[in-house]
Amino acid sequence: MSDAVSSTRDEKRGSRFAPLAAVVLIVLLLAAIPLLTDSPYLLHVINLTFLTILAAVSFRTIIISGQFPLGHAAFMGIGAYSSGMMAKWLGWSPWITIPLGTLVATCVGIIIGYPFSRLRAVYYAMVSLFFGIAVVQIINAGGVWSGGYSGLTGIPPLMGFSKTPYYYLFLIVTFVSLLVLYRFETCRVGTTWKAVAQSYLIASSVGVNEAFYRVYALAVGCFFAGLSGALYAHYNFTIGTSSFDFVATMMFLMYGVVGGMFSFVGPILGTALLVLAPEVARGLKQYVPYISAGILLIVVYGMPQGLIGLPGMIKRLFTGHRKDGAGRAYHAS
Amino acid sequence: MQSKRRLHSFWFAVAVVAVAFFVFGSVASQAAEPKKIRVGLLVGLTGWFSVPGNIELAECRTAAEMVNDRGGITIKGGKYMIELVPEDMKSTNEGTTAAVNKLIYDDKVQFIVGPSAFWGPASAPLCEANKMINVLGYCANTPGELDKNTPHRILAEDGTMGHTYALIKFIKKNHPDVKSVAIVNADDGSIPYVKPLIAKALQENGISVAGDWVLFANEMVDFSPIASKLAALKADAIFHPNGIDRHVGPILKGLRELGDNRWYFYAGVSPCSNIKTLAGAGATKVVSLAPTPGAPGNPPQLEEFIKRYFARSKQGAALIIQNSSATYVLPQILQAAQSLDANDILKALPRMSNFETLWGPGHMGGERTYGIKHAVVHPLPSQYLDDKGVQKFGGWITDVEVP
Amino acid sequence: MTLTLTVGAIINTLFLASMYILIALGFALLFSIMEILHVAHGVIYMLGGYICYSLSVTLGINQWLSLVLTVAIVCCFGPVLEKFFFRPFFRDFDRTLLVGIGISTIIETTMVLSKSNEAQSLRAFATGILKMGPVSVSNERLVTFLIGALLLVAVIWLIHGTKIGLQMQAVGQDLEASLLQGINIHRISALACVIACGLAAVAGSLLGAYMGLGPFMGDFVFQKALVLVVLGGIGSIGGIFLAGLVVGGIDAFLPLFISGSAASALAIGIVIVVLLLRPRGFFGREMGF
Amino acid sequence: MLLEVENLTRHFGGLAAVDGLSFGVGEGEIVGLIGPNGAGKTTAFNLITGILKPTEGRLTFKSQDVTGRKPHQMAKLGVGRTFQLNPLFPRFTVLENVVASCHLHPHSRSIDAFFNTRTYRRNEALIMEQALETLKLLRLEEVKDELASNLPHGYQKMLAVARALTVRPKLLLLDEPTSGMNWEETELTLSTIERMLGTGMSVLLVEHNMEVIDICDRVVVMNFGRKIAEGSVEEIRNNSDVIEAYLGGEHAS
Repeated sequence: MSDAVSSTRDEKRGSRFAPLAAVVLIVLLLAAIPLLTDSPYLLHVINLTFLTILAAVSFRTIIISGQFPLGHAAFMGIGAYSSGMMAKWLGWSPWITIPLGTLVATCVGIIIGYPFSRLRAVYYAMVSLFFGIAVVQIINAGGVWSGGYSGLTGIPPLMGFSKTPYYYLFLIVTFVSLLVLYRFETCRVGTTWKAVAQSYLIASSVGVNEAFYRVYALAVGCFFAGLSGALYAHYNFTIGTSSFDFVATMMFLMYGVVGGMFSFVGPILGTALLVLAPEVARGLKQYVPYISAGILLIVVYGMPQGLIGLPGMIKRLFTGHRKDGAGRAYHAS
Repeated sequence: MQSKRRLHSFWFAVAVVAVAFFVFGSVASQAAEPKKIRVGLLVGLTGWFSVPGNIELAECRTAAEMVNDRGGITIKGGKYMIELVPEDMKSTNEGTTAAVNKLIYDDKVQFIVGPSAFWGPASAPLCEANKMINVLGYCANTPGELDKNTPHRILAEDGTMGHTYALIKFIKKNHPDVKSVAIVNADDGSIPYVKPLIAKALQENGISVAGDWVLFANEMVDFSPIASKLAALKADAIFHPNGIDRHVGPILKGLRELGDNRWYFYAGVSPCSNIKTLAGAGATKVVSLAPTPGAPGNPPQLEEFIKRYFARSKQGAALIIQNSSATYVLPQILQAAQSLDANDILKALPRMSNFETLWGPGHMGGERTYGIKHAVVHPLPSQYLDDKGVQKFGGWITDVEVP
Repeated sequence: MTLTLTVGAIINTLFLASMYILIALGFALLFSIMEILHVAHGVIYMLGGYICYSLSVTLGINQWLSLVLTVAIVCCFGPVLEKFFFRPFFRDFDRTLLVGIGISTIIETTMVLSKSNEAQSLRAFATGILKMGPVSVSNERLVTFLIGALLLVAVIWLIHGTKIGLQMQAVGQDLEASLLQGINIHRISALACVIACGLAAVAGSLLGAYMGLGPFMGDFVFQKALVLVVLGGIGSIGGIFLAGLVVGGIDAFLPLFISGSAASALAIGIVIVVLLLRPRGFFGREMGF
Repeated sequence: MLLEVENLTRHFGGLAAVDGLSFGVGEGEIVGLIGPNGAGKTTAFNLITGILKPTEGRLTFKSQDVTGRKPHQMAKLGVGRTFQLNPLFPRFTVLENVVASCHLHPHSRSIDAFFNTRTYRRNEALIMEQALETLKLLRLEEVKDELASNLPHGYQKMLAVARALTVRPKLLLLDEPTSGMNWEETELTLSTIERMLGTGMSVLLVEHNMEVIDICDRVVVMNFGRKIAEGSVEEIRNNSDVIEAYLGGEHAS
């Protein structure tokens, strides 16, 4: 998890316009896709990818503050369920319930954040993992209101059944959210998070209220996780706890590590790959899990820095000399 | 930290695996042919429901193959074959929605069979929005699974209620002395909806419910508390409306351990042999609605289906005839309606009677239970373990009615 | 709440507690020694159950013998686990975690594909019912409980009574210091893996006979182990015993009063409350300020 | 007195790591806190900076009671410190270490930081200026782009001091600032510390090698968590208990 904390030089290197141009280009290309394709299914898959990217990047945001939120998917679930249930049972418009759901997720994050901010590193990870599992079990016990094991169904759609409007909504929401998260990471707030992550003792010795900054990061992460969950609920019309459980969080971690945890772009790449690969391989039916697991093991064993580090790694393979991956060693505080 | 050599061999291994997968992928995907009815199939091939899911996949292939080997179906003089398009619904609601999207928008299927068990509601919105006929293999009576708002759904196989009605008939016929039952069930989402229906059905047949329902969490691992609660209830027998063998077995075991020796009526289709495996010596006096191969009165199509299925599957394979039954019934319905158009079929549906199902002659019912007459009603077999734990055939329940 | 119910529930508590602790101990050992979140623990438990099944039912070997063989076989996984999955990522929490995920996904999927009937179970290790006044308990559960208790005593003796055990504790408390002391960290870790796998195998076989087998039978194991470790205080072996009794008691008594999944929700709620009051669990180590 | 420590006590389980420690640090004074290994010096530091809560006793800083304050609150009051182990942010460059440490002076609200307002930009520019200045002061400017963890030990200690200075401390606590330094590094550090005194800063420094003590105005000697002697360097040098303690201590360690 310490991989996420890297010297901010990575962002500063090179001209500032090349990346900017690339981003603009990519967004324009994405915006053009619905005009090029006539397959609603493709749009559906990309829509899900957008939401997953949002959640995965928010997961990394918490990690750079030195916390390892192994229960993160639960907050996506809290957002999804609270928004879905409000819309279904109170009959409110999704346009109102989605912000409310996001809010609920954030508040829960803050409430559990404070007591647990006293825990360090892996201890935090374990407790947070447990909390994730707990949330899932409690939702499962929700009976009629949450639909229990059968999941929550009949959630009012946000805007009809056509995929295209959702596509543009999600494109915009994801893009803006990513900008926000990127800004958080690169401005002083992010620097402070990284400082707290590396040594909470030193950070507090220079006047950083480290508990506050941990909860701060957690709140930001939970906000976007909740948002992604809430949107998901009203796009999918039906949700179940199985997609917010511990395995789902593991997925976020996978996306991050496969893409490269030390870079902001890493989780985005990883998500794109690991969400799309199984869809492409659908023909393999019951053998699909092998694909994801295979990719995961390949990256974990073969690429210390994930896909982002791939070019450098290949260069090192040929030139011979190899330098150590950014912070492979794990520090307890 | 791996050396360069290790990396090379490692990448080689990777390449081999990758190639293997893509070869497999090309084998796994089949191409379409003319004059075929593309029927999408939603089964959980991965996730926690994947073992039953894979069994169902094999079963459904068998059913489709049977229909095709008999020359397919004839509609307005034209001959049609069934082509199954299975998609994995990952044993989750989301997986189901994703798979339905794939089936409708990418595979361009004409009908959808499934999903199994309690994912029924998940496929409803998209199917309804696209006027896609969706044939269910099971119905647990959760809202949105089958009601007035889902006019494009057909329940081809009895759900919780169908089984319950049938089992009550069985009790009246074979155990007239049973006047009260204690009810145990998994606490899935359906309880609040089936509770009144089951209570009504029992009380119409002069059977009273002892105490409150004994509910257990789905993920429960140790059933002894449940067993002791059941044992404490004064009733002539135990009634289990909707469950799987992995629930029935341990509960039975716990009951017998407490010296409780009452009959256990289980309104499910898991065979007694499975229950015996799980409950060991405790497996006595339990009734299930599973078919018994080679039993007297088995319709020939059922016999043929079972024979074909066991021929293609591993030793000791289990039978879950739900989506496969739906796969078999759908063509019969199409033939009866003499049309592939959704509206014609829906118009013809209420009038259909005496069409063929795997279990014998079937007709439509269920307007009181589901609020819509889209439930296929058909005879059900029964089997039981006697007080020595010997498996016996319990006879066919021919007069099943789903009001 | 009659006497029968109460006594039954108490017996049940002991039974569950011994099983839960048996499951959680290996998990906790790996965590406190190597700081590894051993997600594959449940899968190893599942493999234990199935290996014992294929030995005793498929090959028809005497069940007790096959239990011993199973433990022997599964213990061999330990060093493999340590050398190929944990050592390459020494003290790298998230990569060991992901390797665990990958491995368990592959194994579980393979099991699913090899099964054509979910209902499989070992024969009971003991038959018959022991009746004492109002209470009746099956010998199977008694035997399971006894074996569990015996093993726990053995492991505790190993950890607290032997040199190797003391070395384990040392590594768990201060890695650098113990390296300076010349303790062979890899040997210790491998041993811990062996113990963890062995315990998982025993639990898998015993519970496989009691509750039946299934490719996903390991999931609840992982969850229970996690709850016990978190509740007992991460890094404290002793805390696990208390936590085991508490959780076992909750699981044995709550369903008697509360019906359905509300019981499991309340159980988890209790643990959450405890954690919010004592984030470090019962006997958690002092850390930070 | 700038800092007053009265009867400071901290128990770990049974044993008392610090036991009834009392002393004071005046304005512009250098006080040495010495003693053999395990005498409880670092624990005393952690108690003063709020990392540990004292079991008993009272802390007064700038004549207000600061017992049981959190570390970041102590820093706000103007107590800077260095750490003996892991003295810096390992994955930041030297410059980033100092910049990231400039949290209080000036402090920009995160809303400003997020929207990159004029105040924020001004603050950041100021911080960069200060940071480079401090690095120059400690002769670290030529390594400012090195990863901190790659620095030689002596430089790391320097950087730790630089980092501690960013809180504009009234009182600076240095935990073995010269351990692992070669001679000229030590020289430099000592001279720097002396230069700081010009700015009216007080220093409390932990040492267990007697050489460095010469710059101290007053020395407090601890052993087994208790104060065994206090006085000028000379007095301490020929205090029998101290010599005894040191010999014992050396034997022990």
